Amino acid sequence: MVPAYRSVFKDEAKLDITYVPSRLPHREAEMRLLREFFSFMLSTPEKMAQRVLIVGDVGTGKTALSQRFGADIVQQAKQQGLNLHYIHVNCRQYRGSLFFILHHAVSVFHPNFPKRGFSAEELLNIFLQILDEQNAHVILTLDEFENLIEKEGSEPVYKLTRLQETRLNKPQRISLICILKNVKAVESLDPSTRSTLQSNIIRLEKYSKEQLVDIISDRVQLAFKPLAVSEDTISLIAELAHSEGGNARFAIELLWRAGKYADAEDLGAVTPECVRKAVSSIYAITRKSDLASLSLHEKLFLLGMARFFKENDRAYASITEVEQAYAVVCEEFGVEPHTHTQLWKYLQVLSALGIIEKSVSSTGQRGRTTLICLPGIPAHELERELAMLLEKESG
Amino acid sequence: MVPAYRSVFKDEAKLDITYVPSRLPHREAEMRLLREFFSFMLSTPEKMAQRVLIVGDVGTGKTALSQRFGADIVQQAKQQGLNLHYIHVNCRQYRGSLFFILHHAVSVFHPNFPKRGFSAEELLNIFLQILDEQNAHVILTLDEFENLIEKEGSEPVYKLTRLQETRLNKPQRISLICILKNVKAVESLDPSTRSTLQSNIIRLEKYSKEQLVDIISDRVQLAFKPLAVSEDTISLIAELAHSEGGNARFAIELLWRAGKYADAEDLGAVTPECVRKAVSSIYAITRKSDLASLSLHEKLFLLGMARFFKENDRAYASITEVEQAYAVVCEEFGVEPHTHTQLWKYLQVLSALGIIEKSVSSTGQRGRTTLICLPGIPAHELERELAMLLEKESG
Amino acid sequence: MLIMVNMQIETVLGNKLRIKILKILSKIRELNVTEIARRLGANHKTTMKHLKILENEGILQHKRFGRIRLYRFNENSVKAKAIQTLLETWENAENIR
Amino acid sequence: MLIMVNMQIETVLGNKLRIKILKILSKIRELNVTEIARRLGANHKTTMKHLKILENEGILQHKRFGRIRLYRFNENSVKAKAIQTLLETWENAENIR
Repeated sequence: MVPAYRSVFKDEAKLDITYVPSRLPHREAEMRLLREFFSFMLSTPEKMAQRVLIVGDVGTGKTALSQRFGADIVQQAKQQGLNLHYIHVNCRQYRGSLFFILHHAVSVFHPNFPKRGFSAEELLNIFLQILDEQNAHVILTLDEFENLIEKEGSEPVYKLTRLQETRLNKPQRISLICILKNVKAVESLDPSTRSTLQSNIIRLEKYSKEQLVDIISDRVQLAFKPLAVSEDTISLIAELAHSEGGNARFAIELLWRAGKYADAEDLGAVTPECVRKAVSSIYAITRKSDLASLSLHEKLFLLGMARFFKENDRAYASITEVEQAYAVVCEEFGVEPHTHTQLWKYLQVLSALGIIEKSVSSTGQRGRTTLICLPGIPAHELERELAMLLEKESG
Repeated sequence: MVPAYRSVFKDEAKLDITYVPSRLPHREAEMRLLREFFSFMLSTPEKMAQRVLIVGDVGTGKTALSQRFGADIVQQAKQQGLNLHYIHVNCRQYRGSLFFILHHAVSVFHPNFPKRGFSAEELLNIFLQILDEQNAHVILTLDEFENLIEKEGSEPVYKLTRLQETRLNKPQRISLICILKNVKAVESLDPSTRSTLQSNIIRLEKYSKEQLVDIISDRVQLAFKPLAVSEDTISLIAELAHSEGGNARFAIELLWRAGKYADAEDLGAVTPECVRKAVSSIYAITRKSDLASLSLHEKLFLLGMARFFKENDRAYASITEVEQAYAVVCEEFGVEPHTHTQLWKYLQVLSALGIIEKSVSSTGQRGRTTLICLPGIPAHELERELAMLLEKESG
Repeated sequence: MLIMVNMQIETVLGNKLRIKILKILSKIRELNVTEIARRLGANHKTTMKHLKILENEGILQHKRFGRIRLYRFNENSVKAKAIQTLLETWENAENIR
Repeated sequence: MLIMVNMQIETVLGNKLRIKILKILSKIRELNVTEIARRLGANHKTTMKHLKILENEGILQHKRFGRIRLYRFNENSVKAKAIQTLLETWENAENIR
């Protein structure tokens, strides 16, 4: 690797997808609105439960807005001696399951709470018991809310929004922030749940090129050494991200990747050429989906497939073949391979995301076989991409 | 008791028999001599073993001189990184037994060293082993040295002074300071031991009245509140102590007692009248012996006797009677009474010190009975004296 | 319910299973009875017996949620703190070797 | 001679007599085997066995003088320090009640 002293980076972590900057340029009005909706939390949190929808396209700052707001209000509440928690759950990560989402929420208070022996409803009651005992209030953010609706329908959302009806005169405990790309997803819910949710909507518009320049400049200051990134470079990244739908996340990822290219070539500065290299290597992938959000074993499985297709000049692979490739990858990364049954589930996930395609062949001697192909992404780019992500994870 | 704020004392502990003042007035020359004798200890301690006799009457500062010297040289040695120990043993307290004296010395390094299963000779070898292992050197002071000679004769002193003869080329480890009232006691030893010891003798003369004034004034400053003790009072104490044989210890005890009388009558100052009361109450006792040096249970036993004679207008008491009185005293002080056999030993001690007298009566029906009397001390004074001492001990 | 107060340290800690329970909870912080029993390799009844002894000594505390009990060190107990320190020290001493 | 290295804490401390030995030495600082056995109410052989286990774990050390051995805590052992802290804490906690 490149020695650290030549790196263009000062603090790479500031470009991580999990990093929430202290200020969000061009989201000041939306932040004020969100604070307004939850202002009661700092005075009479027991009196009501709020529901807010945050709606906007990929990379419009929905998650960052909500997390920044959450961190700030928790800090303020603490100073006032209030026991307020902000819990951010990505519904896709928990497979849209209300049980897993609630288990995560309970785990915030009891990290080793058992996973077996409870229904989602019992878990909700336990969650309320914990909050009652600690006199705590929670803002529960359901990110990628669509996944919960798709998986569970109206029922769990109804439960979460009508908690108080069976709690007599007890204090309110749980407020909700639901984050989604399109408000239409809510329309599939039953009318009463829908109307409860739709009262407070914050819409995030796509960023303009100028706004993206501000956002990128902020991050450049945090993450790079002085003078490592020129204005030209920033402008080019903003331009590309703007044409990518005003996607700030794409901009920041491009910035990081361009920095990596600069380091790889030992340039000492991030040139526009680095940006062009970065964008060409990831264009397809970033469009297809967010590889970073895959679980470790989903990534390893996919890496196994990428290597298979890189090494074999074929369009399709069998389950057995990709499973063997996956086992080799596991050995390389020093982890225990997951079972066949689990790999089937990962195939579903990857297929649902459009990263792979499955087809059933009935031409084989042993009856029907499932065949797998990578439709849109060059195998060597997918491999490099995953290797980068896995390195980032383990390092 | 008198509230503390009215007390004439500032720090009573400075009058305790165990307190060693930092300067010893009118013993400067003797101190210099002692330092001279042991100066090699701070340069080449392994090269020789010193023997010094300190000779002088009661209250001429023998113990204080030796202890002050010991504390100072240990401090100096420490600063130079030398492992020097000063061990002061009162031979009377250890019944003149070399074994007990050496066990005490070993206990300084290993506090719970077992008492059984060793001869004095083995203990001496163990002591040397410990000193060799720690590369330590010891100045062992044998206070009231007469007791060791009386009990054990020449043998143990010979052993202590001829250690090196069986140790080949090993470093010297143990130097001796022997404290005694009269150098004649040494004459009973064999010629070679005697000549080894007699080479370095420091003789302490009785204090003059003027010297006693200096000593008392020093202590008054340390122990009493300002203006609590007048010059007249100091002068009277010095006069009395001078006629008592230039006895500084007597002077300091008188000073303490006079202070107690002043507090008892809430006078706020120690008047000559307090001194006169103190002296009349303790004259006989101080002459007889040092009650303070008795063990706890010897004191309790004697207190029982004092009370018996105070309450019964009789000259003699039986063993059973004093044993019962002792049991009551033990109850009062919350300690477990010692056994009959032990009490017999205490009777021997008290009798040997001349505090009590035993006589055997053969007139009883049940054969011979031991009878006990207090020959020279009024029972009520003995009681007050012991009560004071016991209070001092426990407080 | 067993009620024991003020037991001697050798009575409380002189038992492998109890020290193992304390080791588990020192690492995991908080755990339900079934999971403690599983990690201990003991049955539910035995595990409960030892948990109660440790709880009666004030070293552990538990919280009930529906059918489960979560056990953890008693934060107010100086004994519990000293035990945790010992367990961590032991662990690190072994890692160092 | 028993030689055991790196034993689990529950194996070393999960024994009443061994904790009692540690208690005695924590209070008395240093003691010979016969006296430890007497206070333990155990025979010499049993006492020696437990002392050796504790010494092999680096918790105790001994010094030999003629026929006797004086045992004490190993001053260089962090485990020994943590055990002493626990014993003192327990003692004080009981005095407070």
